[in-house]
Amino acid sequence: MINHAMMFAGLLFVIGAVGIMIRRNLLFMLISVELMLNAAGLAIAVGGSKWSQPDGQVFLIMIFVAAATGVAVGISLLLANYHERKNVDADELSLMREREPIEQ
Amino acid sequence: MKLTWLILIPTIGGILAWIAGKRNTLACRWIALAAALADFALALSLLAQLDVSAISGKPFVQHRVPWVSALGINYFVATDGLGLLLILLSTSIGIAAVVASWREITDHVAEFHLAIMVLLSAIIGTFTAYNLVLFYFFWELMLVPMYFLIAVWGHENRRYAAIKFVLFTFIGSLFMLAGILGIHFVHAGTSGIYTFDLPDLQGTIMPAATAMWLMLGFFIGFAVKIPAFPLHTWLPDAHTEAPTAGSLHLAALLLKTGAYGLLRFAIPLFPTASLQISPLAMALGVVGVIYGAILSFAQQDLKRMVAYTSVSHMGFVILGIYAGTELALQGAIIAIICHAFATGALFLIVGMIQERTHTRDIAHLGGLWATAPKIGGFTLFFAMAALSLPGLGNFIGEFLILLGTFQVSRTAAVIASIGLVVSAIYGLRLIQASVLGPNVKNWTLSDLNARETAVLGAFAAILLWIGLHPQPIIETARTSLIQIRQDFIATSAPLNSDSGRINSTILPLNKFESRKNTGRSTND
Amino acid sequence: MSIALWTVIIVPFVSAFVLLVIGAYMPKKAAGAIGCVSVGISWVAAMFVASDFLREMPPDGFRTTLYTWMDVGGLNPGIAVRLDALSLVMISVITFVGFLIHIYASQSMYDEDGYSRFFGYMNLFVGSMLTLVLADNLLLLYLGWEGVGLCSYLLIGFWYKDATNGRAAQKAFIVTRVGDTALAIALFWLFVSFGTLDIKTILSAAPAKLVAGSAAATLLACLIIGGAVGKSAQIPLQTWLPDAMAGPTPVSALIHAATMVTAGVYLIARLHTLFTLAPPAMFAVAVIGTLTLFYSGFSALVQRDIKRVLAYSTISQIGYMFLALGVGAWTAAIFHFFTHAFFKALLFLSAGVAIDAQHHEHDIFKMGGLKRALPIAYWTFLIGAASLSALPLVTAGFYSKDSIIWGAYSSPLGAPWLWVLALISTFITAVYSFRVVYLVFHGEQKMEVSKHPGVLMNLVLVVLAFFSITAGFIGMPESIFKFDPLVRFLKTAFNTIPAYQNHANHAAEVMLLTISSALGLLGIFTAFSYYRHNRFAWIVDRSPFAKAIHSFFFSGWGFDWLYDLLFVRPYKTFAYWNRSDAIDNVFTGLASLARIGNSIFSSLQTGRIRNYAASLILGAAIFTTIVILRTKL
Amino acid sequence: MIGVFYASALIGFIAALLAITGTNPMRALVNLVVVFLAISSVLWTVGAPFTAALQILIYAGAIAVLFVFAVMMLNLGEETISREREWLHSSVWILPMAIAIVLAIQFVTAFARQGGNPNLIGSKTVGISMFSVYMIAVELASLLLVAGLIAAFHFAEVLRRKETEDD
Repeated sequence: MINHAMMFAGLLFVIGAVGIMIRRNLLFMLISVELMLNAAGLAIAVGGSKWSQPDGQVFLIMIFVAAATGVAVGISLLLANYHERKNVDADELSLMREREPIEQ
Repeated sequence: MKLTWLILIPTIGGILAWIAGKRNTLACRWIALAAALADFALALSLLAQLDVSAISGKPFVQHRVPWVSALGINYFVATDGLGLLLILLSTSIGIAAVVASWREITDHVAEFHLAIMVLLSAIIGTFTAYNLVLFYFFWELMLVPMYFLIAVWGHENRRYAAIKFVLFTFIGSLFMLAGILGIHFVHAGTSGIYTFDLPDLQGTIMPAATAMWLMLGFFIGFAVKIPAFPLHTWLPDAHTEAPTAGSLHLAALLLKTGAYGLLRFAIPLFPTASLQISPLAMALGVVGVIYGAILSFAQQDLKRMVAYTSVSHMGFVILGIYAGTELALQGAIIAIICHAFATGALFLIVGMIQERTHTRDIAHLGGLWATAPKIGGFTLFFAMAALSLPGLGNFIGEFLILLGTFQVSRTAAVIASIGLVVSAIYGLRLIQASVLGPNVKNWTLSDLNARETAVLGAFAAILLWIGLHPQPIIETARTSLIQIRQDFIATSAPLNSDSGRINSTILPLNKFESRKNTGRSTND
Repeated sequence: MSIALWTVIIVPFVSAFVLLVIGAYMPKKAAGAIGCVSVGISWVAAMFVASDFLREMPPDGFRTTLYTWMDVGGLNPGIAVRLDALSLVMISVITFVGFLIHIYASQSMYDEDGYSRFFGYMNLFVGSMLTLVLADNLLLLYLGWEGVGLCSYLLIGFWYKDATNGRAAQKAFIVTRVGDTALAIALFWLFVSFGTLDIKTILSAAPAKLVAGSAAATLLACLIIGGAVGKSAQIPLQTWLPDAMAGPTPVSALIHAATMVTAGVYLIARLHTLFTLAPPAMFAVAVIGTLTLFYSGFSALVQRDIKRVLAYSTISQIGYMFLALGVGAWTAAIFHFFTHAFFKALLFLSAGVAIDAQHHEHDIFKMGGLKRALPIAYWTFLIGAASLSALPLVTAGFYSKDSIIWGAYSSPLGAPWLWVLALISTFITAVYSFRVVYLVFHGEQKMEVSKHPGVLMNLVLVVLAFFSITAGFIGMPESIFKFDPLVRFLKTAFNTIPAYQNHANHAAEVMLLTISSALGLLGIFTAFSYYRHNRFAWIVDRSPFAKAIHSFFFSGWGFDWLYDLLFVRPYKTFAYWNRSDAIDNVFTGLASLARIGNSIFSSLQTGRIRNYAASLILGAAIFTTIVILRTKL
Repeated sequence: MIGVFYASALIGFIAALLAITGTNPMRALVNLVVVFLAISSVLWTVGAPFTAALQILIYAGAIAVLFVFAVMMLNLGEETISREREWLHSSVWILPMAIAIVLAIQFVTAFARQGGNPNLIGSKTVGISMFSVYMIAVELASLLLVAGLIAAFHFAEVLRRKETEDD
């Protein structure tokens, strides 16, 4: 049963990763991130359960905290960006692109 | 201590000139000139200490202060006859560099003088360092001011040239650094003593393959700087784009540090490996002689033309160093010194022409003799020196190199002799293209002023003096070169004769000559 | 004597230095005076030296050292001179003819720009030439050797504003440099073999160290020949001399006729012991000489430029000297040098007068009828031409040339075809020299005379004409009148002379003399009959074959074309093709490789967070794959 | 128990797929909440009732509500749905899917060997662990939350100021 729980966590993680890779909408990306975080937390908690240690759950709680913070900041950034650009397209945010070849 | 002052004076002078130059450029120039002159005087005073009759080529003056003792890194400067000659050369070129840029450099004058004086310090440091780490420090220190000289005060394509110069020499010296560390650890492994001091490292016992790899590290580092044939391509760009004083320093001094490094480090530290590589090195030298000359002939840019002659001349130097006979080594030293003055002077002249005409393209030049006979005369003189006309110093150098090479390898000497013909071809084209021929653009130039005439006249006098009486130089360098030669041959097969064959087995002679070798007398 | 000898050499050098450095600030008269007087002093000193030498007659010559040039690794040449019969004759001719030509030039060049520069170069030349012939070691000889080459270059290109002159000068320098390089290699070889470059030591040690006839000896001698043919404009390095006529006429007279071009002859004579050890090389010298005199005789026949005719005739006459050297007739070669110096200088100088008089026209077909306007030039040119054509008994050329032909005939090293060709060339020589006489001085006057020679110039012509006649009288053949002090004196300088048969057969000698005289006279007659009405041109115009031959000879037998094709063009093509240095492509290739890498990897930097996430996850996938595979294995 | 586990895992898996492929943000959010609930259920079945409860409280409660507010404020309408469909072009997801399948296979095969049985760990044990061993971590987590709060306030403040400037 532990192995199947771990598989479930792994599959959820992969689905979240796919979500990040395929979506352009910042909201969906944020959803995917949450999914991945949660999947990772689940895996940790399952591990704790197997070894009958409380640490797994402690860290799941830590991940909750991190996820909550992430969502709070992420959504406020999302809104700020929406306010600025009137869209939620992640591809628009490409300032990190290499613009032209380096000077000779 | 004198040596330390010798290294410090240009830097101190440079800093003073820099401070003064913020307010008054003329004061800046005079301070720099005074520092250069003082340094030259100090070097001359060292000359008095040299004992030319000494048997050993050990340093006659040295100064050693522990620095990082645990690793064997010491501040260890010393010099012998060979080093002293190059110090004298450096300081005199230092004077000429300040004088040559008197009118050419008009912006950032203070920084310019700081750069050339620091460069001079670094070069003198390179010529005196007896600790490998110290040597490496000075060696790399040369790059910094030179980079700025090219990149800031250079001509049209200066940034490209500066980066190319730094990349080439820096990558080359990384190989050398690997060699330095290698011999340090090999020596530590065999003797348990961690040292970078040259005298201690000499005679380190190591497997032949290790010695070969380490020697190649040094060889590549120096070959880039000299530059040897396939690694020469940074030189035309750097020379062409550098300001006149930069070209002068490059041609007259920086290239010489490579040759000096071979003589001071590569050969004494790894005599056997050097001997093994000598046929290849001589071949590179010979190819460089001819290749540089052919390229020089085809150039359209006067300065580039002169730059390629350096490749040709330094090919002779490599040939002489690796031929390893006393004649060839002496020839290499004289060639080094005379190349500095002859090619240096040609760079000065090109600079003067460019200053007056604002072009270096030979299609636009020609016929300058009509209005500027002094430029014409000096161009003629130094071009003749460059094509090694007897009576001028370069001839002595190249003749001795070829003669010494002939004792070792006839083929190499004969092929290198073709260099005499091709050098005539580029030399005459240089003269014809610049000062002779029809005056197509109707140039009316102001002829050389007293300052320029003095510098070029001094250079000409030195070349004439060396050409007619090279003995003082030969004697100054003699003991050091004998030492190097002993290192070179100590590990190899017995000597055939006193006149100095290294090893006849690795460099076969022409067959029909073998009879005469047995009956050869050494000296009458 | 030592001081006088050093005076001979050093005065021209000092004067050259003074003229080149501060000559531009001097009045013209002073510059000219310094130039002439210095060579005059040199000549006077040479005469003192000669009288001393003749009085003492030191058996080994007279040697004096100024200082040791260098002393390194067994090489210790001195700045030292050695005087013997050979060098004494050479310096006498050089200083005397040099002095006369300087005087001539001081007047003829007076209107030119760069007057002091001219005399500076000329004095430098005289000094270098004297160094060459007096040097006691080969390195100093090489210094003089290259020094005269330099002066030749400078003086051919004296009128530097014309690019053609520059080209001719460069050609002269480079072609001779090829020969010089061969000589330099010979020097290396000699040093390695003998451990010294001292000429005397080498010559005395040579028989012991070199096996006679061995490949080494032959190759060594051939390298020396390489140097000699370069300087003396013999086949195959003769092409520079006709072009060298671009220089001022006194230069052509002094350097490219009387002195410098005979340096090769001097060199072979000086090192004759090495040549006697290498019979194939000796024979090669004779063959080169014969071919060259034949070749250049035909080329001279068809030239239009008066100076080119004389240039080819110089090549031809040096060919005679080479022939003499090749058959071991050392003294005959030097004797011919001696007489040739006078009559060839005379021919050039009087031709110079004619050229000046005709608005610097060089084409002999555009000149004509100058006999009346320039009587002195005419008569002196006639004497020179007669001497060149070896007019029997009354000219110097007759005696020297016949001693060569007699040498070729009687020497054990000679061959019949050598002296037969030499005899035929006598005929050709007479034809081309009198062709010039008729075309330039006879016939009708085509241009008015623009300039008459000065008094000094005429004086020089007369003096040279006098010597062109009388110089031969001190080398009379035995069969006519036994008076040959010069030849006997010269013999003291040569330690190996092949066994001649010339004491044996007076009848044969007389016969040869007669044949050559007859051929010479026939040649003069031929020239007279053809060129009086220019029948030759008439033939050439009508026969395509004759026209082809004519242009073939005119171009110097196509040597220039051949060398251009074989050497110049490939060299230039390669050099220009490789102008930007193919090697650099390797390094710029490395640089552009880095640049391509940059563009590849920077294109990955899209700025899209999806792509970054994808690459992150891809990396994770790869990493986990590796981990899984490793744990399974 | 096992039945509950597998049922909730299946539901969570399907809901997660729907959540990331959906085009309507609101529906996706609902699916996300379903996933959270499923995870909570799984947590409960593997013996972590305390965190299961927290999962529902924090995720399904607080975070989902945050998302809902965000969607409301973004004011996404029908055109968003069509645009989302457009963005989900096959060229976009082929490579990610390939990577994902590789990862998924790896996870499945890797975890297949991890046998073992779940053990119940009550809230007491977790609480003791949290406030003894992980005391500092908890404090840091709280600091993180404060930081997140401040950041969110900051952005909101920026937005507010901008709005007033725009007015």
